[in-house]
Amino acid sequence: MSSMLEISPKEIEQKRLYAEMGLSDQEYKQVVELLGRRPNHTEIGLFSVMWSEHCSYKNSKPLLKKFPTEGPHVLQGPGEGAGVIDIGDNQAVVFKVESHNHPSAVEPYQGAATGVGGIIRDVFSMGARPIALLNSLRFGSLKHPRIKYLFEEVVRGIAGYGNCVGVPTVGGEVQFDDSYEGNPLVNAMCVGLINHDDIQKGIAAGVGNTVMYVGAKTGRDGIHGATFASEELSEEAESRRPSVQVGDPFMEKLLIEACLEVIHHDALVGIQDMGAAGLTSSASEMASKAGTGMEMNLDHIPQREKNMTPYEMMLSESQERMLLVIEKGREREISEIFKKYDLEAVAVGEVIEERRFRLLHHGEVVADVPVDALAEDAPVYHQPSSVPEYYKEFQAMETYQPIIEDYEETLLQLLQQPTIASKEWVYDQYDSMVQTNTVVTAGSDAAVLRVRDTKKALAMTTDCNSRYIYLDPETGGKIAVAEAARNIVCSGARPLGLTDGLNFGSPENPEIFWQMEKSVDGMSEACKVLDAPVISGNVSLYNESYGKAIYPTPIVGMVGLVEDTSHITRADFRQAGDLIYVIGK
Amino acid sequence: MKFAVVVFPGSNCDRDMYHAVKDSLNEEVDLVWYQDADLSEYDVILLPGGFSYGDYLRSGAIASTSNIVQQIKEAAAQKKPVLGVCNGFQVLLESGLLPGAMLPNRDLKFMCHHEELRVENAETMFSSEYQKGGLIHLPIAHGEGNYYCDDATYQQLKDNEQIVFTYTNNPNGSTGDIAGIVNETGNVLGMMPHPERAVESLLGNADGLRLFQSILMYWRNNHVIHA
Amino acid sequence: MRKVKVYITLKEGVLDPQGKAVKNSLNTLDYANVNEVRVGKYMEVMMEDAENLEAQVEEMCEKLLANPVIEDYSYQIEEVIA
Amino acid sequence: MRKVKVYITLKEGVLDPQGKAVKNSLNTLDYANVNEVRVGKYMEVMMEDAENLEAQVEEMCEKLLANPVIEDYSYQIEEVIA
Ligand SMILES: Nc1ncnc2c1ncn2[C@@H]1O[C@H](COP(=O)(O)OP(=O)(O)O)[C@@H](O)[C@H]1O
Repeated sequence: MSSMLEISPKEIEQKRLYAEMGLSDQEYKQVVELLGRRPNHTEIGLFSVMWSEHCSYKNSKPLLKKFPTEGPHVLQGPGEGAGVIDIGDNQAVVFKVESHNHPSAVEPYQGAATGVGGIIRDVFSMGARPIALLNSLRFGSLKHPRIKYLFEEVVRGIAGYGNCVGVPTVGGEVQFDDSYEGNPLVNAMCVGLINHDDIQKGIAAGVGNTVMYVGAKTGRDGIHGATFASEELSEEAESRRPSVQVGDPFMEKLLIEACLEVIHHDALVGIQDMGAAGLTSSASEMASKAGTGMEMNLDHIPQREKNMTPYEMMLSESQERMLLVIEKGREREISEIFKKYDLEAVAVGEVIEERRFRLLHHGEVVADVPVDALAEDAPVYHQPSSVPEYYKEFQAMETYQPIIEDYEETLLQLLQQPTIASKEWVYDQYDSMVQTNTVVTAGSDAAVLRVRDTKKALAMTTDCNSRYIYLDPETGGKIAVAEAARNIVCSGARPLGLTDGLNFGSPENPEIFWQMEKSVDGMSEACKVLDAPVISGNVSLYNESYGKAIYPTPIVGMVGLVEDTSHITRADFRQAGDLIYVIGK
Repeated sequence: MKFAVVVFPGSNCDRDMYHAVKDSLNEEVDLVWYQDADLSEYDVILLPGGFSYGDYLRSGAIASTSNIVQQIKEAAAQKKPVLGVCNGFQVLLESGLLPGAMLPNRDLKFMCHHEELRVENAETMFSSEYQKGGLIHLPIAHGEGNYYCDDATYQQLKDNEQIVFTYTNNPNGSTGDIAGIVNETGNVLGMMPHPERAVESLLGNADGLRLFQSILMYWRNNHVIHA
Repeated sequence: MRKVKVYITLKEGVLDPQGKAVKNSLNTLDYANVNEVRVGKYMEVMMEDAENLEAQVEEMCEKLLANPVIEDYSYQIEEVIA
Repeated sequence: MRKVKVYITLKEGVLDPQGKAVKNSLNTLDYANVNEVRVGKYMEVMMEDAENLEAQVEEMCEKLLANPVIEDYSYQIEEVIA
């Protein structure tokens, strides 16, 4: 084992250093049992990120099981980089939503930008060309200069990244409410288009095959980002915040083009992006899924900074990096493709038969753990849940009927609410037309993009009214899904499925867990009734500041299929003389 | 007749330009990667929009130092039509094929929407299918489209009728409301608005198609005469 | 009147994609001896002298001119003879 | 090894929308004594020493780092002890 001047396994235990990394005493014990010995510093680092909520879904797994995830058109449900749904003609649509709440609270421009970058990688690592971006944003009141700054910079960051990589941002939503004052929400969704035969999986199959690293070099960015994302924003957390990850959309654009070329190469076995928990999660998940193991030599990892330790390399969240598994002996063919784009693909390891995750550094083994221990054996918690006091109070209230005296005045006041007012200021900053497929852009119920060379089009929207969900999570959850479906249908499409971004406070608070449970129940119910399976999603917990949780905010990102572009309908009135109908109660 | 769309690392409107020529104009077109290009076999050179080299340093600056720019200059010297749109315009400015420079938009924000333009000169090889003084709509999508040149250059542009398009409602602060200019010989056009995004009524606007048709007309006329 | 020259640089360890692109471009242009480029901002602020001008400049840098999460700053104050 | 500090400023007469925005923000933040702000670039180029280093740096500035239509540049060369 490593003789480096690192904290010893014994010290980690005695000083409870694992706690600083986000592991509980119980979890630490479990790690010791799994290994049959005390973990060293690198190893405990691996566990701390892989067992964080962000990577393991340890608190939300029992809830996610409730979602309907299957359907005749579902080609890939939750579990891979993004979900995939068949749209006929050998084509499929790929989509997923991802949160970047905590990084955006700290550095809004880069936080939002790298959020967009991450979700795009999830989609093209499936082999799909990213064709559209949407987002869902929540902030406190714009009266505070800090919030105004966060809002402006988040929008600028989304624009800065999306515009540069050339994926149109076609829709989204923004809501302002005091509950988000200390903890804004930044969720980004990416939609991609793929041919069935091109669907890739993140697997490290074939013993002896080569593991290759491509993209940006590894720096000390965002170390413990995944654990940070699974923690409350307190001043203490603030002072331990990881060094900010800076996005490089130019690098991402090169990666998109190069990777989409590489997926057609038969030497490619598996591909995955290095998202949260970077090398650790991508490598161990790829091996775990394939039923293999992996050995990596960290000396070969391209490094941006001097003297990086194994711990730092494995936990770095540097952006714009991909991990590939290539048939042994064919590395050259792959690196030639990357070279055209000025990218260097480097061999960093090998798929091994033994189901272990083994890391070498300067000729020594610095970590050697069972792969599944990282990717599969994280504990699962069934948190206690209890009905909140506020809910009981509200339920006991008489229904309130507002009395409106001056309709015009009330309407004007409503339209001035930032949440209701026009969002043109936001979406004018997004290139919504690049790729020239955008038929209906932001400003309507759902965005609609035609599928080139076919009669088909795709409609897409993000929705969630968190006030409804706060007031009644179950009904609110249904409303969120139903609203998304209505937006899709209004545009001339049939809902295909959805992705969800579950943003909540601390699951360890029974009243919050209750909100999670109930809103998932409501959403699941609506999904079943509407025949819209959940094919991907993201969970962001511990969205609290100063001990107060945000409103429960399970964002729905839905995609629908328009069978013929002549069916596309828009929100605006088309011409004088047309009749206006009101449908529904 | 054959069009080349020059692709730099970071170009992102290259395919849009390609489809506009291939599917809407129905002419032959290739995407040409900046490194392995031989432009001599092409009749028209198109520089697409996007963020070449991430628009780092200044938009278009790094692309303008690449070797292919020499070939673009040769094509321009041979009087072949050269069209630079958005980032392509920025590359033409940075490489000195067109006068002036780009500054960040007046209000410092990226903007993407349709703008009304006035056709100032309908006698160029890029604008003959429009009418002088005619109003058209084209999409813009840029953060650095605030065209700048000094007074003497501006006077020259006016005197030589090099200003092809102006904004009727200047969105970005450009000198003289300039949206697009040609070089003195009239065969190099740079413009910030995107004609290639406006070639199909399905996407809401086909005003840009006539720009491509103008190039086609010009080429046909020339080739009938010299054939 | 004072001319305050403010230099803003990215903190060490923070990725500088712009600097990297400029470096690569310089290398391609045959300046093989360029090893690293970091791109920052340079601002010239013309301001009336004030008591505690230094403190004021520091405050301006912290609050607005630099982003303390990713950037460092330094400055020089010069006298300007009108 | 040399550290070349390159300062790029907008030419006089060229409008600086960014500088104006910064100035306005500073005034709003109660720095009433700020009269003008100009925003430029500051680059640090680490390079191996060469014969004619100065000439090389000038060339780099002219060719790439600055755009002579709108920008001026100046630079300082410092020795770096490794
Ligand atoms: N953050 C955003 N990004 C892109 N488009 C947005 C964003 N916020 C709102 N929009 C667009 O503005 C329009 C109005 O949004 P919103 O006020 O939420 O209306 P609705 O409640 O009808 O969906 C929608 O078309 C939406 O796509």
